[in-house]
Amino acid sequence: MEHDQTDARKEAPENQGPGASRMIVGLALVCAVLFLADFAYEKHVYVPVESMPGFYAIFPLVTCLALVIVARVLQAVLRRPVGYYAPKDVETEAYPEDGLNRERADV
Amino acid sequence: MTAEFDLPFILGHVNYWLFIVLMMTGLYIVVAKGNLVKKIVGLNIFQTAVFMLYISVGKVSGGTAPIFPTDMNVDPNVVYSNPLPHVLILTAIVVGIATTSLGLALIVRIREQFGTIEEEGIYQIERDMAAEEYRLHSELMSERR
Amino acid sequence: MATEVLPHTAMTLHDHLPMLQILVPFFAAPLIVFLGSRRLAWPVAFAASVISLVISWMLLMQVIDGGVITYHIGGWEPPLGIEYRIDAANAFVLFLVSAVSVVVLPFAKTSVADEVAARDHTLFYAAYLLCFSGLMGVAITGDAFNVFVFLEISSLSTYVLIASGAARDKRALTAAYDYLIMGTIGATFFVIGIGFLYMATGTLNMADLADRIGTQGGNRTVEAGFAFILVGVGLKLAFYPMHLWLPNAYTFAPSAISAFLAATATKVAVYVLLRFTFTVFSPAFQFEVLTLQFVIMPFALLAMFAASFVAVFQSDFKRMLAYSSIAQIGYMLLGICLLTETGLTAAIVHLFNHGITKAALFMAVGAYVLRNKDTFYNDICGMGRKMPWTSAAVVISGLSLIGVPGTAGFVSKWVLVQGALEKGWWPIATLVVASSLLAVVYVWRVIEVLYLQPARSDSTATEVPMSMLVPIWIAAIACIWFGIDTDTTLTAARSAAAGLLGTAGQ
Amino acid sequence: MFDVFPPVLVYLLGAVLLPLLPNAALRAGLSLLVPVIGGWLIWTLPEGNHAVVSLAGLDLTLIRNDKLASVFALIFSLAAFLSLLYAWHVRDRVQQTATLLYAGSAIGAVFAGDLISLFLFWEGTAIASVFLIWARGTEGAYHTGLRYLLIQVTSGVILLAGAALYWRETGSLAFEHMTLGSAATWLIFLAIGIKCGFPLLNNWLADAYPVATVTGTVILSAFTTKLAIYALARGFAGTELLIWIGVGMVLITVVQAMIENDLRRVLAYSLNNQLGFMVVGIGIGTELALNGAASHAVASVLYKAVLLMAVGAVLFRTGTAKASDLGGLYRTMPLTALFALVGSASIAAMPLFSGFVTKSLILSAAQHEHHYIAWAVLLFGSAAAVMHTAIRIPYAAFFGPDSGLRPHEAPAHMLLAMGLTAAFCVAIGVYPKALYALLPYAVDYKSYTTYHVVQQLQLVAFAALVFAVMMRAGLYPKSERSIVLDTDWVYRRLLPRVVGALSATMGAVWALVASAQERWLRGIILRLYRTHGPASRIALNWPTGSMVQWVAIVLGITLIVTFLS
Repeated sequence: MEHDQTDARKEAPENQGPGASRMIVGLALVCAVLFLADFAYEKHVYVPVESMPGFYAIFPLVTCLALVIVARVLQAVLRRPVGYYAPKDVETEAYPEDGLNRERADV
Repeated sequence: MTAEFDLPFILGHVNYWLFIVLMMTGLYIVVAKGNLVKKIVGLNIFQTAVFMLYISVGKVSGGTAPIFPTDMNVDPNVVYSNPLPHVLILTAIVVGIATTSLGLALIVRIREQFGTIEEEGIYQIERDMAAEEYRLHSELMSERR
Repeated sequence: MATEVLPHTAMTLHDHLPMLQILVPFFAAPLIVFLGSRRLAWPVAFAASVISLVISWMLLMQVIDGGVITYHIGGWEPPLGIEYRIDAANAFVLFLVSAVSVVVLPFAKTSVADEVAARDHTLFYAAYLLCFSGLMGVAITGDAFNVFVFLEISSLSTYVLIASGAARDKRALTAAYDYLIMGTIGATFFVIGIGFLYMATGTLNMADLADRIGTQGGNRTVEAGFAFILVGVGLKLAFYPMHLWLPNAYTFAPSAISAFLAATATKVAVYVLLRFTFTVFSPAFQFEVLTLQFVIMPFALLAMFAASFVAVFQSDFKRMLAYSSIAQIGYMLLGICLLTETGLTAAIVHLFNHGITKAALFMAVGAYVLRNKDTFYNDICGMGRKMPWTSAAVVISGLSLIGVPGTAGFVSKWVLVQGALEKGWWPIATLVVASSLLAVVYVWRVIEVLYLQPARSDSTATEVPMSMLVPIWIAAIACIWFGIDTDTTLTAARSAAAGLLGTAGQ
Repeated sequence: MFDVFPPVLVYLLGAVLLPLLPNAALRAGLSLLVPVIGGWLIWTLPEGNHAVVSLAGLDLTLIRNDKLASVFALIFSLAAFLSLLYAWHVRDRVQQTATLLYAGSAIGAVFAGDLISLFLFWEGTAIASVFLIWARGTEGAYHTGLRYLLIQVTSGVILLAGAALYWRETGSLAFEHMTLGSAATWLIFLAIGIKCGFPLLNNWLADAYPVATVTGTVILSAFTTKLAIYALARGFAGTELLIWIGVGMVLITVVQAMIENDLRRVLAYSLNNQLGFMVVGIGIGTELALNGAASHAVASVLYKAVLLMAVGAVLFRTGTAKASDLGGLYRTMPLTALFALVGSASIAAMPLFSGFVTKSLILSAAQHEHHYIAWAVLLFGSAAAVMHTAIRIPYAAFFGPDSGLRPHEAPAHMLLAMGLTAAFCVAIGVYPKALYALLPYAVDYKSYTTYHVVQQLQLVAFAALVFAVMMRAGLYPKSERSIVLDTDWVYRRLLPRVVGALSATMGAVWALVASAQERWLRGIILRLYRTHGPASRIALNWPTGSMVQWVAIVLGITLIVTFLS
């Protein structure tokens, strides 16, 4: 199977600017603060598991990590070239120009 | 009603047997003959069978022609045949003649157009026309797709 | 009592309406021939149709509440004399036939000028009027043998009308010839059946026949008569598998004639079948019930599917419509076979609704023929843009043919399904719906050809003149009108069904 | 004729008038006026049953107005107005008319008091909406539209069959709450399920929505599925099965949304995902849960609209909506990016945005009723939505690695439409009472508790953290120029293949038969082919003789049957 990798490359780690690292650090700080906030007030829980400190932090962390892994595996399985359903498929056609209004801004 | 095959029953219904034989003959000709004129002839025989059926039904044993005496004094002892079926069949005969003439006229036109009055030949020509139309059609449609 | 027979005293012109209904078109036909003028032929025919329509409307209004008009020809009392007997059922048919004629004739003027050689026009319209009056006669008469006579009047002129399509395609001649052979055999079978009835009862008047058969019960002669009449009429109404004459006849006849015949001729034959199965014989007879349910119904179901399948595969619009007609006749027969008031109502309503739907479609075919010479799908592709009004009418009446809610076709199918459910015949109701899906396919093919495919590059087609568009649209709008205003048709059909089943006023 | 003026008539009249107007601006103006008048009519519509008409002996209730119906009708009117404003530039009469008919049918269906009128409008939405797909005008779009239409019309046919059975069982056609059990109710359930995107019945959604025109997708996203949600809430509230179906909807669409490349398809999956939340709410069936489902439907219409509008604007300016081809557009489309962020915040259920005050109703209801598994899955769905939609869409289109594209900002009318929609998202989040007042039941719920705010912030922040870290590490599924299979593969690839293989086998058998010169068998097959096949023109020109034979056969059968009795 052939895949056009050229444009995926722009998402590669080395192509992301230095801002990305700083953003992640900032985000991690926010997360830490929010995690600690859990100890600062009283919860009124319905589900016992909610009373666990930082449940709403750990739960998405774990499940999202798992999801990313599952998604990567499934992507490898379900991915097909664009022309898979060709020729009578919209994926192989460009959007008709008369329905668009392409204008380039010069910066 | 006895369904046994006794002679009086068979002889007593002889008009029906004749009617059935004639009718079947006529239908057979329509089915079996390829010549258009012969088919019309078969149709005529078929219709004639029906005329005979009607007329024989109107006959009353020992009855005379259903004509009133001029003085209108009808003798109650005289038996008359039933005139109504005859009248009906007069109409049917007229219809039959009209059908025959129209059929023959059509055959004349068919002969002019197709050059034959044999069913086989005509259907061959029609089949060719249909095949040609079909070919033209499918070519054009596939070109378009 | 609603079925009271009005005393017969024909004193005024108004009392002679039943006779005039037939005589006006019947005498207009020779008038056209004697005038011999090509210009006058059409106006005379149209005037006669309009007068017929007015008369049939007046008659319908008199009997719609379940009344009966009897008219004695020449003052001879029935059962000896010939009687015209009008109740809701045949008044409905009379109105349908004359209305279709009034709508089709303006259309025919341009269409016929295009498809039939000019020197034949006077005779063409004369034959048309004969056919018209024959159909009216079949519907109006109360005498069994008279039905045969009128049937033959209409049939003979129909053969001529179909053959007049020879100017466009010579196969019209063989189509007419085949129809002549088949039609004559059918009519002769019908006469044989009547002969048997006459032998058994000694009368030809339908009401009288019904009386006597009812009192003396069925015997072999009556049963044979029934079988012959059923098959004879079945041939006329293109009852599957005796439909083989129909596709060619409708395909090669001039378009106006296809429209007129599809909307009226088979419908009148259905009416004759109704009249004989329900008035002359009655469903009280076991043999009739058996025959309807074990012979007619399987064939009707077969027609709904087999003919629809053939229609799906057709590549000629006109021929596709012919096959669809055969399938639709299956619905009407199915309604009759239910032997209930709802079933009969469905059959009669479908008779009317399908009549207007097919009239619209065949007239649209005529419009395409006028502009494209032929109606193969490759001839009419892209016409959605070139002939927008005609094509829009095709879409509307196509929806009605499918039976989409809001159109006339839906009403009759709905009532038919209701009728089947009332009897608890589940599978039948399912089959009706399933066969409608086939209609979706063949109608969709046409719509796809008309709208989603580009026109041929050499196509110069333009919209047809108003004189053709207006009749097409009258029929198309009628499809919508009677889909929304369901009361008019349903009331008339219910009253006709009640009259036929003898349950009026109960 | 009617005791009240049915709002659907305004749309129908508009749809009739609109094509007659010669001027495009006039048409667009009229199309904007219609939802305004329609909305006002709905607002002033008295409660209860109105406009009862008789069709073929059945009484149809065109209007059954209560709070459940009116809240959906109102959001439909609003959505129609906003998306038509967004579509101001569209000059195509077909799209404009189809939009009015589509919105009108959806509103008509919401007010339908009986199953037959529901069916009529149900099919109305199907038929009107397909033109928005076909309007793209490419062959691929045509085929997608056909698939979409087939499935939608099938849903209607199933509904009609269910209605007929229901009428037979109960003698009533009223569309009221029903209990699963009989064939009738299962059929109706199935029909709604197709439109609602139940698992395995949802393949049409992601197949068709991204194919429509720039404006068409925005319009499509608002009506069909939310109509199905309304029908479920009306007919099957409290059906326990729905909880598991909803859970399935959340789970089955999550991965697809993560790895899909076409951003409009991502949003279609995400829409389907959010529908799962509403279906769970309906399955729970308490007042709180139903309020949650209805309010989340309202919020979802709005935030999904603003996201699709933003992606649509990108498509409009760049000609693509593929994640692999986009990125960094915030430089030249700052306002569009801002509005997309508002939509993202809403779907992520950030405090002060609409999702926060609606989603929590459903989650709380699941907790109250002790449906812990459902609750956990919904919580997971919320976190996943943060990743696959709320962050991925802005990242891929506007903020991620630069694609080099420098398109102009979206046109003014699009910005206005997006701005208004975004404003509604914020307004609902800031002042939820206004929305709560419209809900079917009285609301006694406080969204803004410390606990709730903190937990939601935690959820969003940690999900975002996972996204950022994974993306930085190159572990997040990459956006590539490829497609991702879904269950529509079965009928788009498998079935044609199977049929192809079958016909090839048949062909081989045929060749075998032909070469064996088995003349009689060949004759039968030939005749079968000819009677129904495309060449039947040839075969069906029967000679008169065989026609007469048929007549004789039928006469024989008739005589035998007649005599046998």
